Parts: sequence; C-alpha cells; structure tokens
Amino acid sequence: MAVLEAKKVSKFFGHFPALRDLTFAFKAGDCIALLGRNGAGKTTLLHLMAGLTRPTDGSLEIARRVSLLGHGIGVYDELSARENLQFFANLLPVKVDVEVWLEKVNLREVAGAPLREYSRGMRQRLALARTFMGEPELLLLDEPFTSLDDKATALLQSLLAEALARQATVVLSTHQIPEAMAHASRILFLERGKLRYFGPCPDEMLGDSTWIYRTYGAVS
Amino acid sequence: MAVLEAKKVSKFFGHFPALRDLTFAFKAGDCIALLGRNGAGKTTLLHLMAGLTRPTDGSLEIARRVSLLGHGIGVYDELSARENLQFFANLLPVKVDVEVWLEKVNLREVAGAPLREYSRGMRQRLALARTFMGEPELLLLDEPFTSLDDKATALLQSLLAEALARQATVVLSTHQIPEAMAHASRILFLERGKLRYFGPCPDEMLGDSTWIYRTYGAVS
Amino acid sequence: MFDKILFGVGAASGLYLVRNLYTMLMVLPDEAAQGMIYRIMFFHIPSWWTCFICFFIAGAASGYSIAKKNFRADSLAVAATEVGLAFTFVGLATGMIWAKIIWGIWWTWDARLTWAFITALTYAAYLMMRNMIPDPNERMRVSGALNVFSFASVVICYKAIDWWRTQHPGAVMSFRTGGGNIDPAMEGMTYQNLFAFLMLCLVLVTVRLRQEESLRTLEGMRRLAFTRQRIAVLG
Amino acid sequence: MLRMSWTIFLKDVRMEFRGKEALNASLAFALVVLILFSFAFDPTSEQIREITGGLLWILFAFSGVLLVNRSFVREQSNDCLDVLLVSKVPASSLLLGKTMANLVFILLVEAVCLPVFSVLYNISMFQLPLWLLGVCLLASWAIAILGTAFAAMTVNLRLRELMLPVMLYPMIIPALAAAMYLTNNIAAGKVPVGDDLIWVRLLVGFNVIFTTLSLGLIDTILVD
Amino acid sequence: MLRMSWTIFLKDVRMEFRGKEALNASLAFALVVLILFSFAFDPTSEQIREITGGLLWILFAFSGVLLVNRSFVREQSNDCLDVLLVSKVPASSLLLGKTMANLVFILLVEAVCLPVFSVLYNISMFQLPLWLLGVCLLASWAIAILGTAFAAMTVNLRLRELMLPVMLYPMIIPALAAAMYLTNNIAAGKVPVGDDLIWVRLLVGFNVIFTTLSLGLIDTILVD
Ligand code: HEM
Ligand SMILES: Nc1ncnc2c1ncn2[C@@H]1O[C@H](COP(=O)(O)OP(=O)(O)OP(=O)(O)O)[C@@H](O)[C@H]1O
Ligand SMILES: Nc1ncnc2c1ncn2[C@@H]1O[C@H](COP(=O)(O)OP(=O)(O)OP(=O)(O)O)[C@@H](O)[C@H]1O
Ligand SMILES: [Mg+2]
Ligand SMILES: [Mg+2]
Repeated sequence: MAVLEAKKVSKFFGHFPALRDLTFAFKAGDCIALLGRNGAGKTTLLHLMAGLTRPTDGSLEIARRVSLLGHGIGVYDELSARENLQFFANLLPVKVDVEVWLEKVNLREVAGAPLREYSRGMRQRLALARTFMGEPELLLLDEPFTSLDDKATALLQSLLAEALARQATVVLSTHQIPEAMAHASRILFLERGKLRYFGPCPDEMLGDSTWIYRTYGAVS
Repeated sequence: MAVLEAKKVSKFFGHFPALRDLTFAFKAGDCIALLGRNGAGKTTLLHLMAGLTRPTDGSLEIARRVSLLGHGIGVYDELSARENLQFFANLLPVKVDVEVWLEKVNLREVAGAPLREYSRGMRQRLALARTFMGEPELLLLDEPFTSLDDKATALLQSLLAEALARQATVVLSTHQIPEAMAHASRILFLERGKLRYFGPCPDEMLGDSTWIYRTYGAVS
Repeated sequence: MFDKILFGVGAASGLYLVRNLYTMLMVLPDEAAQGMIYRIMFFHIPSWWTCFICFFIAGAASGYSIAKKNFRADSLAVAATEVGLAFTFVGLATGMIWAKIIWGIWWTWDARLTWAFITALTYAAYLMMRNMIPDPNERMRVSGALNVFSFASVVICYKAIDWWRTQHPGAVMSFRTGGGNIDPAMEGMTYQNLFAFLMLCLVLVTVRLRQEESLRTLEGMRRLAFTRQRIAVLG
Repeated sequence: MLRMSWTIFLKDVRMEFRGKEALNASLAFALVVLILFSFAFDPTSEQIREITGGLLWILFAFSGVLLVNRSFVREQSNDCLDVLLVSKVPASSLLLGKTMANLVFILLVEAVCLPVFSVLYNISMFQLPLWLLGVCLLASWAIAILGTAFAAMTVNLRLRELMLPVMLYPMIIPALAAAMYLTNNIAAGKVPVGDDLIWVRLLVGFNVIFTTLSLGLIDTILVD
Repeated sequence: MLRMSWTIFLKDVRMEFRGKEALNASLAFALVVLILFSFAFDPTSEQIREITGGLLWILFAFSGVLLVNRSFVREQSNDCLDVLLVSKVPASSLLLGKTMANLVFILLVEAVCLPVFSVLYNISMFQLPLWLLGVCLLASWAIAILGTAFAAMTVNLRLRELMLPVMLYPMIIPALAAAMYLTNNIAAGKVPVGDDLIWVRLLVGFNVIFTTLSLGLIDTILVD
C-alpha cells in the first residue's frame, strides 16, 4: 500500500550520477525529512518524485495527485492572490473553495491586490495555500523553512499537521533540522547521490542536529 | 569611536515606511545579529549601511571599508574562481594575496575552472572568500546561513571568528537564530521598520530561539 | 585496430581525391560554355550532397536521441552537424567562386542561394545553442528538437530550384532530370568525387563522434571530482 | 485538454491586460522602429509602395518576437512552469494556450500599427480588408506557434533575447515572405489570383506543418 | 578612476571572450536580419544602393542594443553590481569601462558585417576605408555610451529587453541618421565635403554632449 515506490532509481546528468540506485517506499501518512549536504541530490530526488524529470534507470511509481513547493514559490506576481488560487484550483481535478484557503492563510482582506505589492512573508503564505489546497496525496516541499519567520513557520507546521492527519504523505528537504523534526516520522539521508539512511528518526538527532551528518556522512 | 552611527534614520519606499527613526551605533569588534520577521526591514537596513541606498531622513555615517554578502552571491559565473578573486582584489585599496584565500576556502585545486561548473557549496565558499578578503572594517551579511550544510556553516563560523578577532564589525541578518548566537554579541531586533530591541544577547534566547519574537514583537 | 581502419579510410579518401583531381585536370576536356572553371562543380555539387546527407543523419539521430534519451545518438547528431557545416562552407565557397567567374558577382539573392545561407545559419545557431546549455539532459532535449526543426531548411534548399525560378542552374544530374543535361563522363566524375567526399566525411564524423563521447565522459568525471573535492573541505 | 488550454489562455491574457506592460512596450517598440525606418528609407518616394509588405512584416516579426519571448519567462520567474507540469497540465495544452494568447497580442499590435502606417506613409492598406485580415491571421499564427515553441526552448538560456530571433527568423522566413508578397498586393489593391494563390497555400501549409511539429515536440522540450 | 574603468573593461572583455556567446549570437542575429532584409527589399534593384546606410545602421542599432543589454545583466545575475558599488567603484568608472567594452563588441560585429554585406549585396564599402572607420567609431560610440547608460536604467525592469530599444532608439536617431547619410556617401565613393561635413560635426557634438550627460547622471541612476 505504498504511495510512492522507487526501485533502483538512478539519475544521471550526462555522465554525472546525481542519484544512484535508490530503493525505498513511502506509505500514506508518512512525513519524510530529506536530509543531505549541499549537492547531495535532494532537489533532484524531489523533482523525480514530482515527475518533472524521469529517472535514467530504475522505476518510480508516483502518486496520482502531487503538489510541489520548489525553490521558487510558484505563484504569479502579476495576478492577485485570489486570481492565483483560482487559476491553480481550475487545474485541479477536485473542487476547491478558494475563499476558505484565503482565510486560512490570512490573506482574505488583501486578496484583490496584485502580488507585486505583497511582502515576502505574504507571498510565502500564498504559496503555502497554493501547495496545500486540493488535498494532494503527496506533498513535496523543497527547503520550505528557508527565510520564514516564526509566524510563517507556525503556519507551515499547522498545515503540515493537518495534511498528515488526513493521511497525506509529505516529503520535505531541509538544512534546518530542528524545524523538520517537529513532524518528521522518518529520515531519508543522502550522501553524494547515495541513500545512506532510511528509517525512523534516531533519538540522537533530537538534541544534536548535525548528528546525522557525522554518523552517516562520508568520513573523508 | 563608533564604526557606524545611525541617527534617526528613516527609509521610505514611496509612502511606505520600511524603516522608521532608527538610532544606534556599532563599535569595532561588535557582532550584531539583525533579527526581525519577514518584511521587518532587515535587508533595507543592510543596504543602507552598505551605502547602496541613502536614508530618506536622518544621518548615517558609514565605515570606510565595507563588504557585503547579499541575497545573491556576488561573483561572476563566467569567470574562474581565481579570476573572480583577482578582479575584486584589484578594486580593493589594499593588496590581497588571492592564492591564500583560495587555499583558505579550499578551492585552490579547481581555481581555474569557470564557476558555472561549480557545485552550489563551492560557489558559496568562493562568495565567502570574496566577502572576507581585504580585511574589511564592516561586514554586512544578509541571511548567510541560508541553505548551507554543516561544513559550509562551520567555514563561515570560523571566518567570522577570525574577522571578529581582528576587531572587524559584523552585522548579520538571519532567521536561523541558533547559528547566529554562536558569535553574536548584540541583538538588533526590528519590527515593521521600528527598532524594538538593541543590546546584548538576552540569556533567554540561548535555549529558546523564538523568545525575542514573542517578547519584543507585536502581539497580533 | 579501429584506429588503423579509420586511418586507412582517411588515407584512401585522400588518395582518391588526388586521383580524381588528376582525371579532372588531365583527362576531361574544358566545357564548351564555361571553359576551365566548370571543374569546380566536381567539388561544388558533391559537397552540397555530402552536407545534406550529414544533416539528414543529424536530424534522424536527433529524433532518435530525444525519443529514446540516447546520448550516443545526440553525440552523433553534433558530429554530423559539425562536419556537415564544414561541407556547407565548402559548397558556399566553391559556389561563390564559380559565381564570381560565371556571373561576375559573388552573390545574388535567389531562392537557392538564400536558402543555402539560411541552412548554414540555422545549423550554426544549433551549435551555438548547444554551447549555452550547461545541463546535458536539457541540451539533448532542446537541441535535438531544434535539429529536427532545422531540417526543414535543408528540404527547402534542395527543392528551391523546383519551386522558384532561380538564377542558380536547375537540376542537371540525370537522376533528377532523366538524363541529357550533362555529359556522362562529367556526371561519372561527380559521383566519383562524391564517393571520395563521403569517405572523408565518414572519417571526420567518426573522429568527432568519439571526441564528443569522451568529452561527455570527461564532463561527468569532472563534476564527480568537484563533488568529492567539496566533501573534503574542513575534514 | 482544450479546457486546460483555455484556462491558460485566459490567465495569460488577464496577466497581460492587468498592466498591459508588454503590449504597450512592444507597441512603442513597433512605432519607434517605424520612425527609424522612415529615416533609413525615404518615405516620400514612390518606391516605398513596393516595400510596404516588407517593412510591415519585418516590424511585426520584430515586435512579435519580443512578445512571445515574455510568454515562458512569465512562467519561469517563480518556477510556475514546474507547478503547472506537476499539476498534470499536458505540455501541448500549455503550448496551445500560450500560442492563442500570443496570437491575440500580436494581432493587437498589428491592429494599431496598420492604420498608423497607412497614415504615416500615405498608403491605404484597407482596400481589401478581408484579405488583409486573412493574411494577418495566418502569418501571425505562424509567428505565434513557432515563436512560442522556440521560446520554450530558449527560456533557460542566459541569452534568450538574442537566441530566440536567431533561431526563429530563418524558420519563419517562408511565412514572412508569403505575407510580404501578399501584403504588397493588397496594399496595391490587387486581389491575389492565379499564381499568387500559391502564396496563400504556402502560408496554410506552413501553419499546418509547423503546428503539428510543434505540438508533437513540445513535450520533449519541456519535460525531462 | 581610469584605473578602475580599465579593470572593469578588462573583466568585461575577458568574460565575453571566454565563451564569445553574446558576440556570436549577435553576429548571427545581424546575419539573419540581413537575410530578412533581402526578402523585404528587392536586393537586386539599383535602389538598394540608396538605402545601404539605412540598412546597415538599422542592423547595427538592433544588434548593438542586444549587446549592450547584456552589459548590466551580467552584473545583475548574482547581485555583483551591489558588490561593485559597495567596493566604492565610482559609477562613472563603471559606465566608462562598460562602454569601452561594448564599443569593442559593436565594432567587432561591424567588422564582420561590413564585408559580408559588401559581398552579399554587391556594394563595395571599402573605397574610403578611413572615412568608414571614422564613421563607425563615432556612431558606435554613440550607441555604446547611450546604450550602456540606458541599460543601467532598465536593468531592474522585468521588460528590459523591450524597454531598452524603446527608450534608446528615439534618443540616438540623430547619430544614426548622420551615420546613415555618411555611409551612403561613402558607399557611393563620395568623400563628404562642404555641407555634408555638418553631419560629421553632428556626430561629434552628439557624442560630446551625451557622453558628458551620461557620465554626470549615472551616479543618480545606479545609487538610490
Ligand atoms: C554562392 C553561390 C551558390 C550556392 C550557395 C549554391 C548552392 C547549391 C546547392 C545547395 C546545390 C545542391 C543542391 C542540389 O543538388 O540540388 C547546388 C548544386 C548545383 N550548383 Fe550551385 N550554388 C551556388 C553557385 C553556383 C553557380 C555559380 C553555379 C553554376 C553556374 C552552380 C551550379 C550548380 C549545379 C550545376 C548544381 C547541381 C544541380 C543538380 O543537378 O542537382 N552553383 N548549388
Ligand atoms: N541540471 C543539472 N545539470 C547538471 N548537474 C546538475 C543539475 N542539477 C543538479 N546537478 C548536480 O546534481 C547534484 C545534486 O544537485 P541537487 O540540486 O539535487 O542538490 P541538493 O541536495 O538539492 O543541494 P542543495 O542543498 O544545495 O539544494 C549536484 O552536484 C549538482 O551539481
Ligand atoms: N524596493 C522596494 N519598493 C517598495 N517596497 C519595498 C522595497 N524593498 C522593500 N520593500 C518593503 O519594505 C519592507 C522591508 O523589506 P525588507 O526586504 O527589508 O525585509 P526583510 O526584513 O529583509 O524581510 P525578509 O526576512 O523577508 O528578507 C517590506 O515590507 C517590503 O515590502
Ligand atoms: Mg536543493
Ligand atoms: Mg531580507
């Protein structure tokens, strides 16, 4: 009953192996923290799971309804918050009440103004609404905590909790381990494209965030 | 003997007050952590200190030799690491040995390859070398810890320690409070453009990173 | 072993060309209307055909590479395009020299000449475009699609003499006209030179193909070395 | 699939009409180039009639490229393209929607430029309004479809504003040449007949071939 | 100050010659437009001689804009411009260094296009080589200095590739018109004398005025 199953997945950029022989499976309701050093292949793996690139080798079965929050925020600066959500809602197979989501991320009052006038935090909140609406089965978040202040972080955490409660699967890559630990049920640690650890969160990580790098990272 | 002194500094974007009536002074050897929620005005304040924009009101005296690491990394993709450092060294008033810095950030062996081929971590290391070389008196770092892994963070911390040891002043904005606390001697907390706290690090912050938001931030 | 064969074919094509040159200059008589210079057609016509064949191979290889995600086919496409472009320039140069002597001008804007120029530019743009895309997968996809598009200009160039009234002479070779427009000895000579050109072309494409393949491997290895080096920082 | 194209078309048109920035700018560009041309080619001479079609379609090709260039840049700025592809929007729907939007923009620029040209150069363009409309529609579709497909190819290039015209112009020359020829005739008040109809057929054939080719290849171009 | 200009000039030239991407692309662009022109204006007719200057300088203006457009974009991509300004590089040094680099690039494109044009259009351009060189230098400097200054203004616009020509062309029309006139004469083998010299004076005056103006205003443009 896996939501996502990867069998011996590899991804090459030309002859450069960005990911090598990954095998894993995610179940519904899992929250996976994708950890690894710069260039380990986290973004590449998320793109693979999103179906944006296809694996060079191996097979990857993807859930039906995927939602992605990448390095960019994925909303249009020229449109208003409401128009943005409406547009993305139109592309979804399910009906979504845009107003509810505007309310949820607290943008209802300014929903008519074009995004250009929003502050960075407001844009990020809109991006969160765009990502979480429509009850996606698989949520892919690439460094979602980057440059978020305490309030935005709290909003993201509550959305995550909600999604996990309705048995969605969440994969989030991050370098900010303490924030990720709040919900993560499993850790997937990559080192230079290889899977080094996949399993439940080790207790050691709660107090010591670089523990996983030191333990499973390359020695050299 | 202040390295930088701001008196009733305000900055307006059109009618929007990004910074209001800031008064503070930094001494040589200070390490100031610039904290605040999204849109509080941290980047704007750093740009003011860098002399990239001028205050709408008030006066700001700036140190002579300033160095900036902004949201972008400030190096050229088309040039090699060595050419990049050589170019920026040529613009400095002091003589700098580029090879020493290449060695320091461990890029000596690949210094001839154009930056385009570098991984993200390597580019960040080069950007650090560019920022810290030439013994600047005032270092302005905008969210330097963003997306750095453990090793790159360690390099940055050691460069910071070195700069502070030779009595440079460092201002760094960040949302990653634990990393910033390693060196910060003072905190400057902004809330919606207003200075809410400027003084030594409160003990409460060491264990609880959102303490400052809750204590000095707006209630709503 | 393979190197030796390659070298052998290369040498053979060189010898063949020399022999053809001898026949051309010593055996064949001057042409009635054009005199001495007509001999340039033994280079002009085969070089255009060679370049068309190269572009056809490049287009087919590109189509295959994007359909099957095959990097070797992609390399073949570059190799064939580059060699084809070289022959395009030979065709342009010989044509222009010929034009200067027969027409008195280097260039005129008729459909055939214009599209020959356009073809050269499109494939040059293809090579330029490749250099600008750092990601090898994207490079293969995008430039492959472009190469398929580009073949349209080759088709137009080839058919131009049929579709427009051109100043450039129409078809003379018997497989297009049904014969009678060219002396069989000259036609034979053209085919012989074409054969020599194709041999040369084969060697060049093979050499470029292998070079391209090793470049690709090298690129991957350098990236790997860079990542290793990165990991090594600060112990 | 067409429903998605329509959604994307509406979104693009709405985005553009919000600020009308690209439209205004490329209109201004077209007018500026018209002025530039008037310095380069004596506009009072009789010969200008013979190059009416040439001038106009060069103008439309230039400003058309500037317009289509924005098309995928809009999607790129915040990685919206990734979001669309993840939402299972077929690449061909995307291309079709964007092409329609670009067609509208190009036609708008033409609708302003043609009367202005008529007045400035004292050439009456509207003697055969239906023919003019037909030629504009066909040739603009050619620019829009190939331009949008090529814009998708060049969107990640640093030099896209340079490479797009370099790749696009040679490809659409047949369509432009046909449009130039027909526009010359139309400006002279001659209904294309007999041999001239081959140019109309060329335009139609060009559109059919390249629309098919673009729709077929766009998936490869956009999705890795 | 000049030392800094020189450092920046060297850096820009080195960056460009590393990959020669912008140079190659704008050269290809110029050649493609040359082909486009051959469709628009009957190139075999005698009248083409009368519009030689017009064609050439429109071509150079177009590819020149594409080249200068890169100039500040290069600095922008990684926020390098901020770093330069923080390093106390005077804005005028920056402008001067970049203008010199752009002048070199534009002259290179011209150096390739002129012979090609000569051959393709069967017009001998090199009867008065020194005059030709002089006109090219003066008019290219006009494009380079104003283009670079305007590129600095437009660099933060989303629509910079559209806005730059819209703002630049109307401004440099005097210089272009002079260059067109003089080039026409040079192509016809006539040494400019008497009344024609006013065009030379116009070019020189234009350059002096706008170079001063640009150097004076650049600080305001770049630093907020
Ligand atoms: C720059 C000038 C020229 C260009 C770009 C050019 C281009 C070409 C091309 C592309 C072909 C090969 C296509 C084919 O085989 O149908 C060709 C073939 C040919 N060219 Fe040229 N040409 C030029 C000048 C000339 C001149 C001046 C002559 C003679 C007066 C000439 C005579 C021929 C002949 C006889 C063929 C073979 C036609 C056939 O039977 O297929 N070309 N040229
Ligand atoms: N398009 C590409 N072409 C070539 N190599 C690439 C490409 N994208 C990524 N890579 C390489 O693949 C490796 C993995 O990159 P990826 O972006 O997945 O890392 P990451 O784990 O997300 O790192 P970060 O923490 O810095 O975001 C890197 O070495 C990178 O250089
Ligand atoms: N160029 C500008 N024009 C108009 N408003 C601006 C401009 N730059 C910043 N602002 C506004 O000024 C305020 C402060 O912005 P600033 O970028 O300094 O915030 P910040 O503290 O750096 O936030 P973050 O943590 O998100 O980086 C924001 O509300 C922003 O919308
Ligand atoms: Mg990443
Ligand atoms: Mg900021």
